[in-house]
Amino acid sequence: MDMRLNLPGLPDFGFKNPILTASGTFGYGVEFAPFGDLTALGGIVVKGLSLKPRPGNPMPRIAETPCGMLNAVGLQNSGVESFLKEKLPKLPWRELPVIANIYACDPGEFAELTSILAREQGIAAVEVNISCPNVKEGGILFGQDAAQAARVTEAVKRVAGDKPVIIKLSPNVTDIAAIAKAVEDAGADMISCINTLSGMGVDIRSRKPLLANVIGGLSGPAIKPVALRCVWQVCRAVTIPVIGIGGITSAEDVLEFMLVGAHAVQVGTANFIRPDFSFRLVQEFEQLVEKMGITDLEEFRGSLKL
Amino acid sequence: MDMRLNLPGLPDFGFKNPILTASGTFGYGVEFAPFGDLTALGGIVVKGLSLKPRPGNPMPRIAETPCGMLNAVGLQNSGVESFLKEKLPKLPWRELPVIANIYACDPGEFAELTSILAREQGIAAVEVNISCPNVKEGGILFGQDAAQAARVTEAVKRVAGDKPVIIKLSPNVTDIAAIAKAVEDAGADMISCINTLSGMGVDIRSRKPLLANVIGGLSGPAIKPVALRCVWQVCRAVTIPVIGIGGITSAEDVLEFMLVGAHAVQVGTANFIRPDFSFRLVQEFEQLVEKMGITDLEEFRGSLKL
Amino acid sequence: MNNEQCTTLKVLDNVPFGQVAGENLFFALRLERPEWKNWQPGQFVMVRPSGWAFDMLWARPFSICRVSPRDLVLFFQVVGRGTRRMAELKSGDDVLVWGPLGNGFAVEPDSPTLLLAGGIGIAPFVGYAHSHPKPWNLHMEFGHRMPLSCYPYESINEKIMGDAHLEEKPEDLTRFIELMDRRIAEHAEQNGLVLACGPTPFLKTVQHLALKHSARCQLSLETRMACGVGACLGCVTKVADDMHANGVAAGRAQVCNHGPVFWAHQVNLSEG
Amino acid sequence: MNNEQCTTLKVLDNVPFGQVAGENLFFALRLERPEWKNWQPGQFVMVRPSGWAFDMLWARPFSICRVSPRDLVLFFQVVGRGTRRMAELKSGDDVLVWGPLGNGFAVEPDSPTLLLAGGIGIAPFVGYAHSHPKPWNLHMEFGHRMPLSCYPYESINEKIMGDAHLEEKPEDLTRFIELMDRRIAEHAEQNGLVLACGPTPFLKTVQHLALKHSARCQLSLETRMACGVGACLGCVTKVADDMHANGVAAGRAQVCNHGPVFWAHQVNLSEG
Ligand SMILES: Cc1cc2nc3c(=O)[nH]c(=O)nc-3n(C[C@H](O)[C@H](O)[C@H](O)COP(=O)(O)OP(=O)(O)OC[C@H]3O[C@@H](n4cnc5c(N)ncnc54)[C@H](O)[C@@H]3O)c2cc1C
Ligand SMILES: Cc1cc2nc3c(=O)[nH]c(=O)nc-3n(C[C@H](O)[C@H](O)[C@H](O)COP(=O)(O)OP(=O)(O)OC[C@H]3O[C@@H](n4cnc5c(N)ncnc54)[C@H](O)[C@@H]3O)c2cc1C
Ligand SMILES: Cc1cc2nc3c(=O)[nH]c(=O)nc-3n(C[C@H](O)[C@H](O)[C@H](O)COP(=O)(O)O)c2cc1C
Ligand SMILES: Cc1cc2nc3c(=O)[nH]c(=O)nc-3n(C[C@H](O)[C@H](O)[C@H](O)COP(=O)(O)O)c2cc1C
Ligand code: FES
Ligand code: FES
Repeated sequence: MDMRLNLPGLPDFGFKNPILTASGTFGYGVEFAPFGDLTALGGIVVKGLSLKPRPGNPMPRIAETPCGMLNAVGLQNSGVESFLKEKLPKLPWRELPVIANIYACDPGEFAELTSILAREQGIAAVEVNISCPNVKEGGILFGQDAAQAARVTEAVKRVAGDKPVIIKLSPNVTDIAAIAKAVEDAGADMISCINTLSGMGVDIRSRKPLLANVIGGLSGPAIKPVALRCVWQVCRAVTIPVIGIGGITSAEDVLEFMLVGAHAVQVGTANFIRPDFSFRLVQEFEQLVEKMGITDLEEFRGSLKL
Repeated sequence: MDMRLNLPGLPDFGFKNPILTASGTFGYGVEFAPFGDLTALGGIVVKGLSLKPRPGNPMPRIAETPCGMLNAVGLQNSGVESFLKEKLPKLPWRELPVIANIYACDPGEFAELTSILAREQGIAAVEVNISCPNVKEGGILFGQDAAQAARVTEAVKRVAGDKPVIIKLSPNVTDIAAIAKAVEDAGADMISCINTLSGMGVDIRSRKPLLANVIGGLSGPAIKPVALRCVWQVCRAVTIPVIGIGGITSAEDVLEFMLVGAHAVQVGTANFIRPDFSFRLVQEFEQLVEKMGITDLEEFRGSLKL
Repeated sequence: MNNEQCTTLKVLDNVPFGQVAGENLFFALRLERPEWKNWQPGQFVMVRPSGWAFDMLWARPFSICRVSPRDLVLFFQVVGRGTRRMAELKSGDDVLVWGPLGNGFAVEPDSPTLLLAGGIGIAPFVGYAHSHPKPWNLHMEFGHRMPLSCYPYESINEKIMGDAHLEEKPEDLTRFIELMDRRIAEHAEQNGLVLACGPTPFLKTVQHLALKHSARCQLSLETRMACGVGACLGCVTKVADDMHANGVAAGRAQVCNHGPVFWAHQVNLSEG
Repeated sequence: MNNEQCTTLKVLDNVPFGQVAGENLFFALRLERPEWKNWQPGQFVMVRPSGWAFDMLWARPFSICRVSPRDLVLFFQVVGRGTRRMAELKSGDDVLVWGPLGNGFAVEPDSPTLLLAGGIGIAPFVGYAHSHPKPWNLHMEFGHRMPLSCYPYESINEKIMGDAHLEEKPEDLTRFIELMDRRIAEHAEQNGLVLACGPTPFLKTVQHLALKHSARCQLSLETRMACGVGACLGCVTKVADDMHANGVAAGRAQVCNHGPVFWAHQVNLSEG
């Protein structure tokens, strides 16, 4: 069966199946090549890239939580140029969309990153992580303010050329639909959501936080109900395609996100359950779709009965 | 060991131990009397009360999620008067604090409820659930707007007499510390947090939401990292006592919330794991405190090393 | 309520019944006898195997199938994640159980009593048939979709009269409903009792027929449950106004402590 | 990297070693032999018992203790939730394993090689001692706090020279450190190798001594791991600048794929 979905507004772009891997959980893809065929995936979103190399946060950076995990890895990476030179050539980018996830601390830097990536044949699209503080304006996260989110979107779109721009939303907001609407109006081609929930853990014996950064991002099955709710609210607010993310660990989960309106999904933390997780999921998804007698994913998508 | 903590600003009020039961998860207390000694608990917060009887939401109302659950019970209750006449007399209110949790759709109604409860000897304090839409002003939740949250707090405080007023915060906001500060400034005596996270579930076979109400509240161990983060942020923002709620399932969890600054906690969803859960937790907590050699809970509270 | 308890019981054995496409989906789970003083058929227990991690928080409700001086027997069908894991229980495993919960079926020794069971809804009738003082006054009609060997039918059939009806084609269902219609009418004429347990569509049919014939009828309801003790309000059903006096709030009653057995004219099964 | 695999292996047996206060806290977990082409002592595997629910998402990293034509042996200590559940593994259970991962210890057959093990850090040295072509060039010093019967010490001691040092009082530790100081100095003089595995404070001591004597020294690091394959960046350690060429980003290298074995002068153990 054809797993390809039309992406409204993006006639020249598509995923051969709706299962992508999420930024920060699949390295640069190459780490997982020993465990499966990368080209079987719907797409790969690489670890967040910044303009200059960044050391990320101090250790410890990760902790397990009930049905989830916390991370405060921060944006450790050797910079966009190093990625393009060292990592991208090793990826089968002719055969599957490689999406660059980018991170910056002001709209200008976002634009600079995007214009570098816009020139690259191997990059299929740019995903903008707006869960970062605007250092120039008091440190509130771009993703927590509709006007700021829109400004970043505009800045990126202006220089993205023909690369679709995906804005990745944070769930740590009062009204996610309002932010979605703002970035759509500002020209975003797609929305992906959700990024991690803001969370924390402590060790009562050492009396220290589990993460050196104190606060980190919660991900994994624990957050799936929040992610589904966000995706549903966003899908009702916008007409551009939405990529669902958050706690996906089964083929059923993929269909759940599609049922509330997602065009595709990204698998994050589940890649840590086993390194062949996403490869197996692609197969299980095809089997489930067949078993359930779904003949048209387009028809299934968004068909939730209220 | 004495488990009693001083509550700043409330010299005449206290819990004999820091373990209370959360609203909506412990009925009116009486349902759990066959499974343990109610007077061993630090306190009981009863199911949300409204002025008039309310039917609550249609069925289905609950669904299990990974390490958590969703509920959209709504405020089914037979009204405050019926509670005072039928249920309260059955509770050992002379021996432990019975806290009335209240719910309304405008500040006037909140005040009316409070003035009824303020007259009752059996009520130790009033906990105000502000996770409800302000029907008169476009339906945004009181708990999602600092100004509105403050208005409700003021309205309730004005008529609460000598009953401490606890404002229960929602985590579904961009900046919980700002709301906490607003309700403290408006006169709240304590803060409890968190209420449930906004979430959703669907059934891919029937293509229907798992809850008739579509959106519900996520609770249980899954949300503990979010709850800890919120409690920590709130404790740093205010000086009034804070009651931590969210995903507590062990004595370690209780100490985690105290480590980030909570004066007490409420146990919610865990009461469904087994009906004697909270009774056992009180015992386990005493044992753990002893085993860890903590001799002064007051010193332990808020002693997180950054 | 004073003999409600929450105790850990050892599994004595967990015996598969019948097979469906080579798979075991039905089990008689035998547990140590809890220290209950008394119980009634139609009551249930909440069950949570001690080995369950917190990824699945809730216990699961099961009708009390039988209680002997030595054991407590539950009978369950694998339908989802929880029951799938319960199928792996082995003798010696620990299971947390609280109950007996809710109200049982009416027992009127001298009234002709009709037992209507749909599928796994047969479970409480095992205990009903075995504890009834005058089993010759009982009659059962059992509708089922899986092979008869999947159900504890024999152990009832050895005590009381009755028939089993396999539902394969749509006509089978029509015929079964017609039969129930006649049987309910007969029992209504003799002022007998009609007791039903099974899936909600089945209960709706029985309710409709019972009201039509003005039969005295009780239904055992099934809803998702979290606490089992009336606290979470997750298991409610709409009820008639005359139940309100009973401490029931605002038109909805908890199935766990106001039921699971209700008089047919008192519940409204339209929701859920 | 082509013999990295992710496979489900059956448990052959899970044998407790020694006892601590009547409890079994140390286990030799024997698994079916995976179809690996080759492996090196010091490499590790990620282990996730198939029975684990999603309440615990991560696999756990364990050094390869030994590999024979028939089996893969891991040796573990119970320290938390995951290892506590692993203690319950029984023969026939399924365990998901991926590896061999990371870099092993250097093997220089003709260099005098000092093995320094702290507690459970002894595990990789079992395979090292058994696969080394000239074991008479090896010498081990083993510091431990639990009874010696808790560790696979015998199986090393039968192959190579060495001593075990129980640490009960603070003086014991001082004496052990003095001994390591001498041994490291001796090996440095002969341009030998020093290999260490154990808890981080132990590694810091060894690193300090090795740098003092300019010994060629490798340390096997332990950090929390989620993926084990270099993707999550959760397991990093600070490293010296000369490693950057190696594809290491911004001063921090993943312990799982750039380690777990590092040259002592290349890592900075100040964090975590
Ligand atoms: C009072 C009472 C007595 C019962 N007695 C028996 C019995 O004797 N034997 C038996 O096999 N089953 C009985 N059930 C049903 C049994 O509780 C459910 O089959 C079980 O909880 C399903 O758990 P699961 O995790 O396998 O399914 P889940 O994965 O939780 O759900 C699978 C499907 O079953 C539905 N479901 C879940 N819980 C219930 C529930 N409580 N009632 C109805 N549907 C549900 C879900 O909506 C879903 O469609 C009884 C239920 C009640 C309320
Ligand atoms: C490369 C490598 C090889 C290892 N080899 C062995 C071995 O052969 N035998 C053995 O018994 N153990 C070994 N370990 C340590 C082992 O992985 C941890 O003890 C285990 O993951 C703890 O899991 P848990 O769920 O029981 O503990 P948790 O409940 O997760 O944690 C308990 C305590 O252990 C700490 N901890 C958790 N994970 C690690 C970790 N990966 N490294 C260090 N501390 C940790 C936690 O911070 C906490 O203080 C190795 C670790 C690494 C990184
Ligand atoms: C270890 C880790 C690192 C992450 N790094 C990034 C990142 O660099 N950029 C980004 O946009 N999201 C990052 N994320 C968020 C994920 O892409 C994803 O949005 C989130 O984990 C929710 O999905 P999940 O529940 O499937 O993991 C990271 C998540 C994890 C767990
Ligand atoms: C079934 C259910 C009903 C609830 N009803 C109320 C309520 O009436 N009023 C209220 O303030 N909170 C209510 N809550 C929220 C809890 O009191 C608590 O804040 C939340 O569940 C988080 O704690 P937990 O993770 O320990 O369950 C309810 C929660 C559940 C699960
Ligand atoms: S199951 Fe909780 S009220 Fe019935
Ligand atoms: S464990 Fe994930 S990068 Fe090392």
